[in-house]
Amino acid sequence: MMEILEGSHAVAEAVRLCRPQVVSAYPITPQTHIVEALASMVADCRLDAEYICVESEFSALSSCLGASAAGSRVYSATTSQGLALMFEVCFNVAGMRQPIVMTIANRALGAPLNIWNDQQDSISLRDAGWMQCYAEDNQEATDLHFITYRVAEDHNVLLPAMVCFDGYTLTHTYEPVDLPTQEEIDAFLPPFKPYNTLDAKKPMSLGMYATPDYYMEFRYEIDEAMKRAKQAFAHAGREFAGQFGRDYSGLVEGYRLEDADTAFVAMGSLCGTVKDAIDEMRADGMKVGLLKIRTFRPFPSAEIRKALSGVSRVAVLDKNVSLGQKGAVALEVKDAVYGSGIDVFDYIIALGGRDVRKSDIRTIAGLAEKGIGDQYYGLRMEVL
Amino acid sequence: MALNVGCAAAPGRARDNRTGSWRVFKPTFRHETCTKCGLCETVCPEGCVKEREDGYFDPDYDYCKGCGLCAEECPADDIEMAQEEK
Amino acid sequence: MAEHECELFECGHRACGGCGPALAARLILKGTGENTIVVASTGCMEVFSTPYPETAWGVPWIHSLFENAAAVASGVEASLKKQGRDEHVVCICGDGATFDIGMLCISGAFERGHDITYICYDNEAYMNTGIQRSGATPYDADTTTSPAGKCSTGNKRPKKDLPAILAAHGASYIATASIAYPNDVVKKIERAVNTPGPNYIQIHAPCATGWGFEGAETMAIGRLAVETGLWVNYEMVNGEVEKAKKIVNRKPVEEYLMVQKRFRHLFRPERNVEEIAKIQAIADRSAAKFGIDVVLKKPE
Amino acid sequence: MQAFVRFSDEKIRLRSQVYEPDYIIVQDSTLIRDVDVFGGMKTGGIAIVNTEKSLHAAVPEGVKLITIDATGIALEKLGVPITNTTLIGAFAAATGEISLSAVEKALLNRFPGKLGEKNVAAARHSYDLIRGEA
Repeated sequence: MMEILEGSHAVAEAVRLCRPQVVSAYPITPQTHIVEALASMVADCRLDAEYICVESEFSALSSCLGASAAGSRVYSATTSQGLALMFEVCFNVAGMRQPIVMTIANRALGAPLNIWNDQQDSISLRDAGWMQCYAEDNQEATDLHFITYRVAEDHNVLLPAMVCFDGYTLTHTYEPVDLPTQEEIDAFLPPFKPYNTLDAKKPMSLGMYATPDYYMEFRYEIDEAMKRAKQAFAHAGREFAGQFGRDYSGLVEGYRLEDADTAFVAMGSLCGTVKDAIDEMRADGMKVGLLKIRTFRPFPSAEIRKALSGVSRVAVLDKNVSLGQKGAVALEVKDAVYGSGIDVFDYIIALGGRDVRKSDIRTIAGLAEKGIGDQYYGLRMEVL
Repeated sequence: MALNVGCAAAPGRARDNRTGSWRVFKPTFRHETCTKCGLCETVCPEGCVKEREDGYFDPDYDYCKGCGLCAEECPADDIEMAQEEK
Repeated sequence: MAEHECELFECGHRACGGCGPALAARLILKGTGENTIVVASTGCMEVFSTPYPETAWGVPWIHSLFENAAAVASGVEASLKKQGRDEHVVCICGDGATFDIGMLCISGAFERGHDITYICYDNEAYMNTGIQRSGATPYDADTTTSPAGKCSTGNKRPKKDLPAILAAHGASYIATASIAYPNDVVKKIERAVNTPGPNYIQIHAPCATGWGFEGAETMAIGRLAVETGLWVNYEMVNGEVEKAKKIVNRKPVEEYLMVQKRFRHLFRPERNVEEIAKIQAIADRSAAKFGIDVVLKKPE
Repeated sequence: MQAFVRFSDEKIRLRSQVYEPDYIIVQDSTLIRDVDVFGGMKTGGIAIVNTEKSLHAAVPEGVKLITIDATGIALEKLGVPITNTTLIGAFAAATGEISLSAVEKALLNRFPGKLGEKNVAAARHSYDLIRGEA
């Protein structure tokens, strides 16, 4: 049913439809509306789950780990500092192969303290062993929860997943969202079947330690599972498209890339603005297009190389920066197209909620054409 | 899969590690003054002291580390520690 | 139950000979029985009992991190509740994980009232990393981070009163125990797992390696701690001390201190009368607080 | 505090702030002194300002200025000086972009029960007031 909902509430409804049995989260701006909505659903018996009102994000994810290991489908949500506080648990959840789904309402990391959007928080956790997908709008943010639960719980994958959507830009924006019915989601997402679980009838030790004789092999196994997640994503996306008509089977998605000279690469809500800018530039005869990366982990290198094969240059819009280097997305895109002769220019953009307009995208296209890149875009030189 | 997903394992394999090889001093349960009180079984950190059918106790030398706690605690002074001959 | 006594915590673990915590693990599982899920913190016990793939645990066991056992247990308990399952959820953690780094998670779990039993095996320092002081290290103990030296008599602060902190959280059952009194440990564990809500047991578990004595002396050292009043075995129900183990003719603390390397500096090069008196005062205060003294008249 | 709304029958992809608004609603007229609230407005635009006094603000050429005592109406109809729903009624009347019935439906959806009815009354009152003046 099509409804006009705040992004956070749309995500909360999606989570409800996934029937998590344990929800554990800690409030933090701009994620709070999601967990408030879930808490009130539990209070109103609209969601049959245990809601653990924890004392920190660290305990939120720790208790999710315990609940998942004991055999429940679990959910959490956080952002920014909260995600940073979970850092240690994030690695642990992935290493213990618990298929937890967690929403990230992307927000900048301090200092300086800033509650607005960029993607530094989740990007900083890129090596933790979590799948990461980025939503362009609230429909996608909603749908990706159904898909990631399926992929995460697939016994060929068994990895946790972050569904990332931009703080405020999406979390606090009301827009139409088509919400599936419970019957439809029950048909798409089967009940959780744990792999190794805590059960007195069948005792197992989970989370043992591994000596140098075993550790590397375990990390290799996680890496392989992450690679298998690519097919699982594509497969679940195709089935979802068959059932609901919205297609997320591509780990990347091209927009007007045919015959494009300059391709933008972006993740998340910025893609919408870029698409509008591209339409205007195309009307002016400029050959520009967009490659949207939906899953940053697993990273779709081959898909990116293929999608960008015809372009002369790539302008990556990074809402993050690996300080002392470049933006993380640009570095990985460079790796993906290495040897192709395509120029990859990086633009650090929109940190801490700095607004991006269509005219900015046009300016960046111009810079890329002149070969000017690998820089911050939109710095206020007057305050430096 | 050869490796168990998530570094998990079923019980039983700890016994693969025969800690008896650590032993320097070996306890001998003499069964002379023994009152079959079972304290040796209770206090063994290895859990390797077992009751026999006749009610006396014996250590499992595959696992006994030779700490001597049983000998020290034995109220009947019936357990003797002596350097292991290897 | 007898046939499971060895099976639940197996031979073949890698603890030092005469290990107090290893004995504690055996006693704990005797108390909980097999219908139990253990949540462990990082620490000595975790490391000596679970090198992949050799687990010593015959009950379901999970380890996540150093400081989050209480939070993981909260999740396990919530999940069991949702599924209508009845296993006991028991945390087994060292004093570093409990007194120091895990306090946030413990406070949260106790305040939320999860039905878990949290057991701290207290060997009074970080043994796994090589004997560094924790909030459970006693006054004047020599550890690698509270070394005795020319200008130091060892650890500068007395042991944190964790039972009181958790009593303030509203825990319905709290007990202290010592591996030197094995039946008492088992009884208290049984009572804790059968008492609803978050409960806490702190087990004194002497560490031969960390404290500096022979492994054969583990029980004897544990007994001396109790007999000198430096460790008191008591139970608290709803915040009130219900029962404390009485001590007949309490021994001077020196008898406990002088047999451990961690207190050797109090006796060499000469007896440090002043510091020993301070430790005696700690024992005396504790004895008075819990009313444990029974003085029998010596025959004339 | 600024908030932006875009509405269209087509899918809206643009996520930037609105720099050239067709319409602007000013909830607190004291802002006009310090902030260029009418910046970016063009001919044909409408500015709706909440004020109980008559206002002589310098709006850009071709921009129509409408004032309404939304605080007074909100106090009367809702009992609290929260003016959002009152100003939506005024917006519907002044611009004709959305119908009063759509506003009423949305308000009843957002605030079920008695509160919804009070808000509908506030929106309808301002709607009628602006329509009467138009």
